[in-house]
Amino acid sequence: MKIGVVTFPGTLDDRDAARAVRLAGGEAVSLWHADTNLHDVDAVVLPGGFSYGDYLRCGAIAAQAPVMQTIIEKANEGLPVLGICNGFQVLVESHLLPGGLIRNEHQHFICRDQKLIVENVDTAWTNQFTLGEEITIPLKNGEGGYIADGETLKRLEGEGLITFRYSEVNPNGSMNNIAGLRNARGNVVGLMPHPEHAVEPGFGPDTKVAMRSGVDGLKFFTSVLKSLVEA
Amino acid sequence: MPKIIVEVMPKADLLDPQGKAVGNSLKRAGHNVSTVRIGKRIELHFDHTPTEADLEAAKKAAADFLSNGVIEDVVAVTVEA
Amino acid sequence: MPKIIVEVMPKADLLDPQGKAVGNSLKRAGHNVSTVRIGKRIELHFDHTPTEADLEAAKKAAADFLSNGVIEDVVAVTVEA
Amino acid sequence: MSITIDTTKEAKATPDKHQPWKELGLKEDEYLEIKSILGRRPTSGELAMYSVMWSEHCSYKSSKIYLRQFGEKVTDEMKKHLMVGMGENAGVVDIGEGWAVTFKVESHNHPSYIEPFQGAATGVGGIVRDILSMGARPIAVMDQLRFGDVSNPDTRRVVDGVVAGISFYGNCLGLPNIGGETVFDKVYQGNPLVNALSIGALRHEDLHLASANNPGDQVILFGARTGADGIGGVSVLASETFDSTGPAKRPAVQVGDPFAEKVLIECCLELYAAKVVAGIQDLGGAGLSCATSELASNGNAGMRIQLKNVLLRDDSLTPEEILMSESQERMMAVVPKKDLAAFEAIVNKWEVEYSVLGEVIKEPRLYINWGDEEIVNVPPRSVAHDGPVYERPVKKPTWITALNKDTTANLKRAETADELATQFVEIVTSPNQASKSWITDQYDHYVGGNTALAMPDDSGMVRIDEKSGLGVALATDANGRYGYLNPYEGAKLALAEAYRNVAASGAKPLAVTNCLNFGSPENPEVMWQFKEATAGLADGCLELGIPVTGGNVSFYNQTGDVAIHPTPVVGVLGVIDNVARRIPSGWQDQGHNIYLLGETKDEMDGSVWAGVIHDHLGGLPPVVDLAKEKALAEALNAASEQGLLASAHDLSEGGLAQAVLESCLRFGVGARIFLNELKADYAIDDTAALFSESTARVLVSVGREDDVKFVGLCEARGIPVHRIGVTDGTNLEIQGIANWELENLANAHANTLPELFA
Ligand SMILES: Nc1ncnc2c1ncn2[C@@H]1O[C@H](COP(=O)(O)OP(=O)(O)O)[C@@H](O)[C@H]1O
Ligand SMILES: [Mg+2]
Repeated sequence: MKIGVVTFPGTLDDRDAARAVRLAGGEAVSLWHADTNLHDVDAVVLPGGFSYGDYLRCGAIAAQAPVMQTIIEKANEGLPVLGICNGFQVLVESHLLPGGLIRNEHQHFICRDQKLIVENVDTAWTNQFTLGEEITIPLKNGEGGYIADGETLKRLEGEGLITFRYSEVNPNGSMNNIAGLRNARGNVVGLMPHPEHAVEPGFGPDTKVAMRSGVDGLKFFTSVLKSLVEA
Repeated sequence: MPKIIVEVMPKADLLDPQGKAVGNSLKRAGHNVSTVRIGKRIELHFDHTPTEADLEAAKKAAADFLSNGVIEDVVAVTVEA
Repeated sequence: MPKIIVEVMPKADLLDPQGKAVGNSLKRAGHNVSTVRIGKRIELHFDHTPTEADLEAAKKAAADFLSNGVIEDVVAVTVEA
Repeated sequence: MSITIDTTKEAKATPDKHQPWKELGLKEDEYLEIKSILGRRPTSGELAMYSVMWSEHCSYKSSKIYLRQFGEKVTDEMKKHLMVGMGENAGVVDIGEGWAVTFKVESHNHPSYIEPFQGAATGVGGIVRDILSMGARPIAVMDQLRFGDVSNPDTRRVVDGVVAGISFYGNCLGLPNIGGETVFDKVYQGNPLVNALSIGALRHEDLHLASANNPGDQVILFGARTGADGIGGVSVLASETFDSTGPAKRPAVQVGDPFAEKVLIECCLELYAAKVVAGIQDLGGAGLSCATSELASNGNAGMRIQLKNVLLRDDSLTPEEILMSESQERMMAVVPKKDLAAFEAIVNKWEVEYSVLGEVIKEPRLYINWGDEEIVNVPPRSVAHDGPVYERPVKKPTWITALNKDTTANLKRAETADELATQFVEIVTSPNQASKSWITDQYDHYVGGNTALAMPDDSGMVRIDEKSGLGVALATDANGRYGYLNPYEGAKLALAEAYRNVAASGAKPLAVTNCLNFGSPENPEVMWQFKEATAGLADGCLELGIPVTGGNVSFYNQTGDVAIHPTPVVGVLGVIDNVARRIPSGWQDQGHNIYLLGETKDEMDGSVWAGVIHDHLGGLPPVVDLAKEKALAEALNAASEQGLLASAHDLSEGGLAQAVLESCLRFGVGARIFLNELKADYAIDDTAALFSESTARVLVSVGREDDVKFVGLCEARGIPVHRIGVTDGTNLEIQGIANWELENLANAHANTLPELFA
């Protein structure tokens, strides 16, 4: 299974995302922002970083990139797409997911091991989790506050599109503790925290068992591989 | 040379954490403001005096790209001498 | 209710990385802008029609606190209806 | 607007024209020296070049004679791992398996006081370009910060801006921040210190040098466009005290664009991989003046440059301003003609702008034209390397004898358990001892996926090779209070602490970098401090057998006549064959034995206890014994290789009290501590047992099954070892003194900085 990992100028976590794909058993294919060709990948990851410096609005300039035009088209046809942090912002700016992400309420960048509740397991990227499961993956952002108007929030809640919620601490002032969303079809998922930083023992968050041994993020990638096999 | 100014503000009913933080500071310093909101002033410079067409193009860019309609409003697109 | 608008821009001599990135993006999309600069539009709202004193206070805050004189200029402080 | 150009022809024709050498920071004899080198008066462009390149910041004119000893006090054994030593942009150390690393720490102190956010941000940007210019991929950053007193309102402005600037630039570059230092002290009020360190990794064959030696090679400037940023920054900001009146019309600060730098990094790495770059140099202080003259001088060659080819952001720049501009995110490459097309393809791919400025020539002469007019015609060596060297007057301060006599002997010590417990809490929650997580949480330490250790552990550690697990550890330290009491010992103490931190994490110390922050070199007493500190550091490195590979000097950190404490920041790099065996700084499991390694003496002078409890600074700093540090490091290394250590945490500021608390808080595991045997064996009281800052000590926890082996290992090596407790529960109990719920201590420790600055 080939999973594309997009690199925009200013993308930072592309190598980490590719490593996560490999550790999950997939083949990582790097996709270039200026290329409209997706090279026959079966799914796409939009990794974290500061595409185009996050200038203007996070993800806004990247959303205009040639590669995104193809991804938007294919996502609407069902291609699994995961947007992590800056990738989530790109998805929102591309209108593949609703709402917006703004400056953290406390005005600072924050990097922490974040607890999340998995609220939805019927997506291409979350089917290996159990509903209500608490997971810990790193969060690191300056503009991760999720906002949407009342109507949109109501719809997200009503249709069960909220996929992850912050647990214990709301690190950035997100409305309704929203950490991640899915689209109606379940092929597109975006979240602020970084599953690709919790995939390899020794380099993830601390756990009760051992330092830096958390690998809760791996299931995002095994989920998509599973859904592709079954598709 | 005249330029085009695009002004973008966060939507009135949405959270503006930066404005809130600045507003609180101003209040602490004794200003009697009620609310502060912080948006963007985007200056588009040209090598020539901007034409009607440039203004039309700027208005379109303001709506499609320079602002995000989900969370922001374009409050003005004007030519400034 | 009228409000006070403070407009702050990066100093002309200094790099404005944000404006540069947005300018490049607009050029790629076919706009014929030469340079883009991005600053702030800060709206100060009051519970009353701002007075002369409020405007004076806003001008002072604009210079001392709302802008950083080392890298930014206050381009206008005005009352807007 | 027309610009009047001062040409070499004009210079010959008007030999007596008055020139503003003084305003540019040159001394009269320096100006005369320039005239004699050129055989005429310099053009204004040449004057600009010489003035920045001969400034203290670029020429090291006051420090050079002392820095030499870092290259002289070395053995062949020490040089064994050194691929590139001092003098290049950064030193390069062979770490085995075909890998090398390059690392360096640099100051951006003065700019960070004027404009904290941009000053700190561009400080990170500058040091990362230094690393990049060696051919390495930058892999991590660290920051060493000194701020004024927490109660001074200006401190908040500086703290907020500096931390946000480092966070913004480093995070945006995708470089994990793996550690640093944060100290508050009123001596830094008008002179905060913002030092930034970067480390990069490269394969041996990828080493690049800043040298142009092949005639015909093209000289290319690429990256950001040149603007009016920081013009005069080098001479005005970095070399003179603030009251000097420099040319103030142009901005004195630079604005950074980390996005542009990130793209530049990827672009350069692709250029290196394509082997199209014969020489490369970053543009930092002194901009083009520095890059052209250094590249040519290093290659014993010359250059012909057309200055009109420089891509500008602002057409109104004069040729002199272009030569001096410190616009960020620029690099200069020397590219063989045959590789030009390949070079262009790569920079175009990354949408990086470039222009060919000229070419390398055989004659060792730097010719710079502005259109048809020749505005610079100089020997590059005279600009870049043969600048003035001073042997400034040195005078041992008269006040130091009295200071050293004013010991802590007569300070009142706690008499009751309650008093001790109160002091304990007061110390561990004081701004310098409290948790730094309010700062470090603003830094990304995950990016890259190779961070094996970061704050709050003793050193930062990154994996270099994903297959073998080979990695490096880095720690930096400096204690200005010790440095003030005795600069020679102070420098050694900084070295010893950084060395101990690296050893405590399981790595083997290999090499040293430093950033020497001092007052004005024109003050003989400061010069004495500098002389002592450099001697201490060089002697210490020789004793430990690890070489200095590079560093940076920052003088003029003083307000009026008052200098900062001598603050020699020392960074130690270690290597570890597999990061999987790294050691955390806190206990992870219940029921482990806690051992204190090393000897505890009653050494309270200069300590945190003296500072926090008594607001006292006097006497002599703790004795440093590097042979003992070395033995301790070797024991830790052996124990770690045998997998005997569950945790290790060095003792430093705040002594045992601080180390015990931090070890508990790392994973939230409590402990019962007993001090009686320790006190009896060393004939010390509770105060000394808890708060003495004796060196060469480490606190470790060991699983019961490894106990005998571990104690045997220490005893065989002559390392004093005391069992002082056991990990247990969720309380910290110090028998006979106090019993705290860890959660309460954790909150108090964590809340100090947010309460001050959030
Ligand atoms: N400004 C900073 N940037 C990054 N890390 C920091 C900073 N200040 C402190 N730290 C980290 O916090 C931890 C505690 O710092 P400190 O008590 O000074 O360590 P030590 O005493 O071992 O030198 C260390 O891991 C250190 O690297
Ligand atoms: Mg330590």
